[in-house]
Formats: sequence, structure tokens, C-alpha cells
Amino acid sequence: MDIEIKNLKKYFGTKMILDIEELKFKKNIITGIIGPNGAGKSTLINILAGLDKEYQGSITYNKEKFNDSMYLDITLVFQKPYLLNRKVYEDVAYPLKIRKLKKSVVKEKTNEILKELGIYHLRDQKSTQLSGGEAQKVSLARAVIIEPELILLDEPTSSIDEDSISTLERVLKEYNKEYNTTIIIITHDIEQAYRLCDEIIFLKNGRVEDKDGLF
Amino acid sequence: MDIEIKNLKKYFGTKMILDIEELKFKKNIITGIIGPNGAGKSTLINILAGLDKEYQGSITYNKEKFNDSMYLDITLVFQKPYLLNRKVYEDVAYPLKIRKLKKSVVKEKTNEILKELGIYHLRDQKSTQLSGGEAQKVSLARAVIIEPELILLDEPTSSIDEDSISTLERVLKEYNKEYNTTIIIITHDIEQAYRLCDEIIFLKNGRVEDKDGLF
Amino acid sequence: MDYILQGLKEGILLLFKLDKELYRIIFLSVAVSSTATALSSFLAIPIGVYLGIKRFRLKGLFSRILYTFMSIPSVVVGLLVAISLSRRGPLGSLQLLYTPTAMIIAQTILVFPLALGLVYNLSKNRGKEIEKIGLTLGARRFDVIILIVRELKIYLFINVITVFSRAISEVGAVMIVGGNIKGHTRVITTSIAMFNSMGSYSRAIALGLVLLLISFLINSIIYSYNKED
Amino acid sequence: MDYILQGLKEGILLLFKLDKELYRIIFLSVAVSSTATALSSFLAIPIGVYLGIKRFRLKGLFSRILYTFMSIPSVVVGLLVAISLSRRGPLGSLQLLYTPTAMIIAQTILVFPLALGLVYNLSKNRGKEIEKIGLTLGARRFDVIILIVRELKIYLFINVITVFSRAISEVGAVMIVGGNIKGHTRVITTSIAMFNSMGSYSRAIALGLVLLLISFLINSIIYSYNKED
Amino acid sequence: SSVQNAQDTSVGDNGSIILATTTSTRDSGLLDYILPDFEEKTGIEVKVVAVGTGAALQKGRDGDADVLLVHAKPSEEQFVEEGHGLKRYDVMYNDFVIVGPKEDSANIHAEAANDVVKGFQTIAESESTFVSRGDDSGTHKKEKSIWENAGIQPEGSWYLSSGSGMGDTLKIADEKQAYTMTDRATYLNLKDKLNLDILVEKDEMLFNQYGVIPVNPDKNENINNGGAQEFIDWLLSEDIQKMIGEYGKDKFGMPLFTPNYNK
Ligand SMILES: Nc1ncnc2c1ncn2[C@@H]1O[C@H](COP(=O)(O)OP(=O)(O)OP(=O)(O)O)[C@@H](O)[C@H]1O
Ligand SMILES: Nc1ncnc2c1ncn2[C@@H]1O[C@H](COP(=O)(O)OP(=O)(O)OP(=O)(O)O)[C@@H](O)[C@H]1O
Ligand SMILES: [Mg+2]
Ligand SMILES: [Mg+2]
Repeated sequence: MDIEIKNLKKYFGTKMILDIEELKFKKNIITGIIGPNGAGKSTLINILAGLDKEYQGSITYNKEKFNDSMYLDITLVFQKPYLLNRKVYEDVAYPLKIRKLKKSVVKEKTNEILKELGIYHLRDQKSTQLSGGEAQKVSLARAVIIEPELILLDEPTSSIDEDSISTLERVLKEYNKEYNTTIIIITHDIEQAYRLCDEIIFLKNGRVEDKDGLF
Repeated sequence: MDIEIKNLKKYFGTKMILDIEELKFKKNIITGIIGPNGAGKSTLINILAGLDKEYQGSITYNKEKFNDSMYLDITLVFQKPYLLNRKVYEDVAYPLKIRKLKKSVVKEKTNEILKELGIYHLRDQKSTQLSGGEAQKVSLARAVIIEPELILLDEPTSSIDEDSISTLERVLKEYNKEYNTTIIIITHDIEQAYRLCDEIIFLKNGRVEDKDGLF
Repeated sequence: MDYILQGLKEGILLLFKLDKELYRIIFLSVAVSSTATALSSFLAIPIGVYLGIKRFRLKGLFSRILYTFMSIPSVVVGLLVAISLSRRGPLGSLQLLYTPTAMIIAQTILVFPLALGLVYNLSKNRGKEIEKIGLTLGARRFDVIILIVRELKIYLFINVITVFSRAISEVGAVMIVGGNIKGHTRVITTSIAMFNSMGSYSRAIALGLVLLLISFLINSIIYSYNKED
Repeated sequence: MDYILQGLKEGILLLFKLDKELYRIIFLSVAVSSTATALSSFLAIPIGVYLGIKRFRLKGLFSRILYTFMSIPSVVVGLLVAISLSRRGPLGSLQLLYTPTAMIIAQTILVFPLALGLVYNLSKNRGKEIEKIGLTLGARRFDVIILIVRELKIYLFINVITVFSRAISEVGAVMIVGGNIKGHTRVITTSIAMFNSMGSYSRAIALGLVLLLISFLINSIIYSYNKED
Repeated sequence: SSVQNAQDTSVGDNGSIILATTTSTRDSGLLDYILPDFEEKTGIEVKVVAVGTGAALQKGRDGDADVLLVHAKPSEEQFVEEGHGLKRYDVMYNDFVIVGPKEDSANIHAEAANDVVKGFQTIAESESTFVSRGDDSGTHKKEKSIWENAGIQPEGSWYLSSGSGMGDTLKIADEKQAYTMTDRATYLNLKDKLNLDILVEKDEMLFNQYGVIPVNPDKNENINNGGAQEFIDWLLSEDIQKMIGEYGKDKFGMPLFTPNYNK
């Protein structure tokens, strides 16, 4: 899914948060967004996910305007993981269940992803009782399980331990390759950005300061 | 404030989360706690802050058992920052206000810390409307403003940009020196642990695996 | 003060006397009020959640009007329902006036604004956030509503309790549309009002105790569906 | 159906007629119910918050008993207060029965369990987390309670509205302890009940409308203290 | 559903009638005393809706009741005249009494033990507190006609209007140690709980006549006129008239109502 932003302006009250003349996210690659705190990264990614529609300017997805059916193909992992008040297994299986997949398929896929991200042992624990890092992993699992066209990640590994980070990065790369998933990831870990991303955007004060093909 | 833990055992249900035979945190230094997700780090630090009293074993602070007046000398910055539903200035000033400090002192100290942590420009914004990193900074400001004897920090820089991290680390070191504040910090950033800490504890599966004087 | 002690004693005796009439009254009270609570909650929960997260013009005004209707006096509701169900009223041919069905209708209408107002307010404050999560996971309109209901379950619990408490304790509506007819439409509160007007104070207090006991049992049942740590 | 249309017309006329008696009734209704709401909330908020975050044995049982008392019928409260305040009762020397003060007392007692139950439930679900923040910042017992109240302000708002709606719409308690005495203790709901028993249905409906209008104004005032985006 | 069942458990199988009556007949216990006999004999169930006289008449006008048993003769006659009811029959009477505090500060018992007009005048002159029903009920209407007779327009701070039922009005009078007018049955029923004595009684003017009226069946097709007529025939039958005359003797030492149907 490629995304084109034109003349995007976003205000909170009178404060201008985003002011992007032109920006493209290319299909099927991993794009990183970096920039200081308060730059507007989360605001941007929320808009891209169709969760915030109060902005000026135009955004197209594969040349089309956003429409409600796109919610099925786009997912966002929030900076603050918000998990559902149920067991980890049910939480991760939720997006499949509302897509009315067969029970056996749901089970298989859910267990697979739980194992892949190393949280299978947590499957019967309440989502609301997880440690910070565990919650982030569950929230990532719940997003990739959909095999969406576009995954938006807002600092998805900020509370993850070093060993797990490599696993998660590997999984993301796999998804990107295997399902041609377009991935946009916000991170403060520059090294991670370099490890993971094909392109990196530097955002500051709501403006794109630098947009470089990597290397 | 030095802390001695003896035979600490903590369960959630039947699951053992912490099992620490003996552990000391030395006075006036910065101790780091590292370890994989779900190791029990946050659980431990919550217990140390007097927020969770359901454990077995004994913990002493300067040889004394925990008593309610210690809440005044110990503070904890949570992994998930929880800010108050008011303006940033009011939020950071809150601990001083309930300590009934003179208004002019409150004002001076609050403004000073806001400037020090680079969030003075946010003083009139609602705490609940901050970006992830900004929220973490406010939550840190609110903790150090008390000049407590013991500061417990649960991944306080996980969402902070690189430039700000150096500022925060500098501030923490200053406090440690200037006010003899004992600091215990959980982090997944091993380099940060080495930059900042005098001692590092490695926690895994609820046990102390390694306790090394640094270098 | 004797009345109060006397009422306590009588209330306990009453329950053990296995008086058929009393048990009929208790049964009808519970049946009418829990049906009304269930019906109004059943309607109010999805509608309230939906309106709570929806953005629309004059939402603030709508909120205030809705909250206003929470104060509608039961006598007025009773009167309006009685007029509609009256033999010469528009629904007269159904012959519902002075039947338990009429009482259920009146109580459902009476507590509906309360049920809706409470759910709506909850959803207005908490629903948006949950809606966002739902949308990112591919939930459609209806899924979102269900998701919000499930996430806010422990908060909705007290709403249902509040609605039930309003229904079981009210007297104005059931008195007017039911008529307090012995053996047919007499419930605990209409009996209390009657005993009060007859000067049988201790009996009125005794029935008040019975009502509280019944509420306790019903609350305990709702409560057990809402386990807490 | 005529009664309803007639009632609408009469209600509007009534308000413009500047009838002194009517305005006295409205004023007393508002004064009694808002005082009762304020008093009960003033007591219930700190107590409810405190009990909500406190751990104690049999808390589950306590919750259910508290929720049960939310269903206490107003007639029973009226009766108990009347017995206590009557000349022969323990507080008879105060000569309070059939005065507005008695009405305030009865309504305060009536809505107190509702106010307490709602706050308690809220604090039980949300208070612990806020308490923890407070403790890390050095808040003492009392500071913690204030902090929780301030943090949950927008949720407490609907509780106050609910309590007010219960008070302004109830008739049983004020009727018994007030006596509906013209020019002294007559309020909107007792007038409605009186007109109903006189068969003056349209007048009863008209007064119902007046009551809703008053509620709307009061709700709007409370609402404006609870601004929303 | 089970609720529906509760509605269907009729005593008899010959249908039912709705009797709109005043609270005094129910609260005195009279109806509970006599009605089982009717239901047994005819299989018709009587659904008693006890409300204020005004509301009872209104239910008649609206066709929401089949038969009325009330006590406000002039209004009842007007009701029949306007075609809402078919005919009005005298059933029974009891009487009103003036009650007041034992001390009787206005001294009406001494001066007007059997003269209610004089009694009212004395109360008004001394401005002793008087509690009126003020609810347009049969009792209130009677009271107003007495004031009229006495040539007094009662108003002022001594004249309280309770807008409540008889029981509540008596309680207010008791609390305020004031005078009031009540039907004897309600007074006897509450006597133990009151500190009020009968001060004026047995004046012809205090006669409290109850009448029964079948509602005009032309109002709507749901009115059970046959049942209503059967009820009236039964109520006015010799046996039942006798039964009415006995009710209350054992409990109060005197009957509460005196039957007076005149063939
Ligand atoms: N509701 C709001 N009202 C006013 N300002 C807001 C609101 N929400 C966010 N902001 C401001 O918008 C700016 C951008 O916020 P955003 O969350 O997009 O930052 P970010 O780049 O994600 O930062 P971080 O790295 O800290 O997560 C911040 O300065 C924040 O304070
Ligand atoms: N209420 C609870 N019930 C059951 N298990 C719990 C509960 N709370 C926490 N746990 C479990 O306790 C373990 C330790 O949690 P803790 O939050 O202390 O981990 P942590 O070391 O801080 O991890 P992270 O680095 O992810 O923050 C986790 O496996 C978590 O799932
Ligand atoms: Mg962000
Ligand atoms: Mg943790």
C-alpha cells in the first residue's frame, strides 16, 4: 500500500502540530520515522491509521481516499499498548474472530504467532496483568496476526529486552517479505532504524526535515 | 537510604514472581536493574516503593521497616507514566503543594525543574495531552522535584529521544551527587546502565542472577 | 420508635409465615422490576454506547436533555401510560390497564432515560479510546459497540444495579397503571403505600425490610456475574 | 390523549401566568432537592472514595449491602423519619415534622445510599491506581482522597446528576414528612400526586413538564461546571 | 410468561369488573370483608382500584372503571346527569366528625358538641389551626359546604390545606395539635396512633352518604355493564346490607357504616 500526503496541516487548538507539504511512503518497504519528542510522529501515524480525521490536506492510499473498509487492511500498534480485558489468547485472537474466521484457523494462527513472539506461556494470563514488555509483545502479535497491508508501529519495542528485540525485528522483516506488508515504524533507537528500515524520515516540529534513501 | 532485602518471596496467585534470598541496595549510589521482560523488575520496585505489601520476607530501609512516613522520602516513576488531569505546571508542582511549601518556593522550584528537563514550554498544556516522551519527562520532573532520599525509576527513558536522554541522565547524576539521592533504575538499555550506574543487578525469573560492582 | 422495632419483628415473622399473598406480591415485584430493568438495559446499552461515541451536532444539548429525563417523576410516567392504555385511549383495545404488563411498560419507560443516561455518559467518557483500538483491529460498527460493552462491563454493572434500584423502589407508576389490585397488581411498594395510608406503620416498615432483602438477593446475583478480586 | 395535549398547553400557560403559588412550589422543590443532593454528596464523596480504596474484610458483602440500600423505598424512609421527628418521637422537641427541614433530612437520607454506592463503586474500580500515584508523590490519607475526587471529577458528575434526579422526582418521602401543606411544604411532586388523586390529570402532566424544565436548568448548571470538549 | 399467568389467575371464570372507589372503603377494611362473598356467589372477580374521589369519578368519565363506589353526592348526581353513569343508588353512610386536641383550646366541644356550623365559626374566630384535606375529595367538598353555611371564607395562616388523604391529614392535625374534619371510619382506624378526640359529632350536616353508580356502557365496548349490575344488585341485597351494618362491631365496638339502601 503506498501512501501520498499532500499539504497536510494538523492543529491542536491554535498550535500547529504537523505541516507536511509532500510525503510519500513507498509500498512494500519498511519506513522509519525518527525525531525528537513532541515532533508530531504519533499524531501523523494516528492520522494515517484513519483514527484522526481532523486535518487539512489530502492523503491517499494506493491513490484512493481513506474509506472505512480500509480499517480492515491497516493496523496500528499504539505507543501505549492498550490491551483488552480478557486473556492473552482471546486478545490476540480477537481480530481474527471478528473477521469470522473458522475456529480451527483462529486457533492455529493465534498459537503460531504467540510462539513466534515468545509469549505462548502467557496465553491464559489476563492481558491487563502483564508486564510492560509482555504487553508490548501481545499488542504487536495482535497487529501482525491480521496480515494487514499496512502496519503502523509507534515505538513498538521501547520496553522490550534486547534479546526479544531481535526476535521482533526478525518477525517484522519476515512479514514485510512474505506478505508484502508495508511497514511504517516510529522509533527513538537510531540503530534500530538503520537495522530495520529501507527508508528513514526525520520529523521535527511537525515538518519533514530530511528524507533519505538509506545508505 | 540503604535497603536490605531478605528472603523476599512474591506470588501472583500460585505463580512465584520474586524469590530473592538476599539483596542490598547501597546508600547514595545509582543501582541499575536489568533483565528480560517479565523478570519481576517492576514488581520488585513497586514493593520497594511501599505500594505492594503482599509479599513474604523482610525489607528494611536504613535498618527500619517500612512505615507510612517513608512515602514522603521515596518516590517511584512508573513504567507507564500516569499524569494528573491538570496542567503540566500544576502536575509537577503537586508534590510541593501537598508538602505545604510557600507559594513562591513552589513556583521557583517548579519552573527550575521544568527548564532543566526542557519542558518549560509545555507548562500550560494539559498533562493528559502530551506526547509519550513529553509525558515521561513530566513524570520524571514530578519525582525529582521532591528531592527524595530514594528515587525508583522504572524505564524512565524508554520513549525519550536521544538528545533528551543525555540531559535526563545528567540531571539524575547531579541529583545523586548534590542531594545524596539513592537511585534505583530499571532499564533495557544496557549502555545506559553502564553510563549511569555504579552497580548493576541482573534479574531473571524473579531471581538475582548476577550482582556486580561495575567495572 | 416502637413502630420501627415492631416493624423489624413483623418483617421477620412475615417472611416465615409463608403467607401466600405475601409471596405473590414479592414475586410480582421482582418479575415486574427485573423485566423492566432487563428491557430498558437491553435497549439502553447499545443505544447509549453508540450515541456516546458518535459525534453529532448539539451533542452537549442532547446530553443535558437526556440527563433531564432521568428526573421524570414516576407519577407522570404512570399517568401518561395509563392515558395511552386507558380503554378509550389509542391502545385501549389491548385491555392492558391494571395488568402486570402495563406495570412493566410503565417501569420500563420510567427507567429507560436513567439507563440510557448512565450508559451514554460512560461511553462518552471512555468509549472513544476503545473504539480506536477496535478500529485498528478491524472491528465494524457493531463489533465496536460490543467491544465497548465488554470492556466497560464492570462499570456497566453499577448502572444496572442503579436502574434496578430505581425500578423496585418506585411506587408512582405501578400504582397508577397497576391500581394496586389485590391478587393481581399489588407489589411491595404499593402495599407499603397502602399500609402507610391505613396507619399500619409497622407493617409498612416490615414490607420495606422485605423489599431490601429481595434487593439484596437480586444484587447478589448480578454481583456474582461481575466477580472482582 | 387529550389530557396529554391539554397538559402540554396548561404547562406552558402555567409558567407564564406568574402564579405566586406555583413559583413558591418550584422554589421549594429546588431548594429541598438541591440541598439534599449537596448534603448527601458532600458526605458520600469522601466516605465513598475512602471505602472504595480501603481493603477490609467482607468488602464484597459490604458492597452488596450498600447497593441494596440504594433500593430503599422513599415511603419507608419518609415513615422512619416521620416517626423519629414526630412529637412523640425521640426528636419531637425540635418540632421539625411538616417543615422543609424535615423534607431535606428525609431526602438526604433517602439518596445517601445511592450517592455513596455510586462513588464507592467508582473509587473501587479506579481509585487504587490514583492512590498509588498519590503515595509516590507523598500524599497523605486526606490528600489521596482529594486527589481521587479531582481525578475522577468527570465521572462523579453523572453521579451527582443521578442523585439529584432521584431527589427531585421522588414523592414518597417529602409527602410523608412534609405533608404537602399548601404554602409551606408543597413541592412539585406532591402537587402532581395530589392532582392525580383529584383526577386533574392534565394539571398533573403540566406540573410534570415544569419539573422537567427545572431539572433541565439545574442539570445545565451542573453541566457547565464539567465542561467537555 | 409467568407474569402473564399472574394476571390470568382469576378467582372465577365469569370475567371481572373494575370497581373504582375511595381509599376510605378499602382502608377501613370493609371491602376485604364483603367482597369474597360476591366472588364466591357470582364467579365475577372485583378489581378494586382505590383512589381519591376526584380520580374515581374521572375514571368513570374515562370509562376505565365499570362501577363506582364513592361519597360526594352532588358530584355523583351531576355525573349521572351528564350521562357518564346510568343511575345512582344510596348504599350506606357513615358520618364525619370534627376532631381536635384534648385541651380543645377553642372550646368547641363545650360550645358546639352537636353543631358543626357553630363549631367551625368558633375555630375561625379563635384562629385555631385547622387542617383541611384540600384535595377536592368527598370529605373536602363536605367541609367546604359547611364553611359556606357558616358564612366563612377560610383562609389565613391558621387554615392549612394538606392536599393529602384522610390518614395523612389526621397525622398532620395530630402533629400540629390542630382541628380537622374526618370520616369516622378512618378516625377509628387510626385512633390509637393519634392524640385527637372527637369534639363535634352527630350533626345532620355531617352525614356521609356513599353511592354506587354503574358506568355508562356506551363509553366503550370493554365496559362490563352486566357484571357491574350484578355487583350493584348484590351490594344492595338484604344480606349484604346486613353484613355492612355489622362490620366493625367487634373491633371498634360500633359499626363503621350504616346501610341505607331504600328500595
Ligand atoms: N490534545 C492535544 N492538545 C494540544 N497539544 C497536543 C495534543 N496532543 C498532542 N499535543 C502536542 O502535539 C505534539 C506532538 O505530539 P505527538 O504525540 O505526535 O509527538 P511525538 O512525535 O509522537 O512525540 P514522542 O516521541 O514523545 O512520542 C506534542 O508537543 C504534544 O504536546
Ligand atoms: N496481577 C498479576 N497476575 C499474574 N501475573 C502477573 C500479575 N502482574 C504481573 N504478573 C506477571 O509477573 C511477571 C513479572 O512482572 P513485572 O512487571 O515485574 O516484569 P518486569 O520485569 O517489569 O518486565 P518488563 O521488562 O516487561 O517491564 C510477569 O511475567 C507478569 O506477567
Ligand atoms: Mg509519540
Ligand atoms: Mg516492568
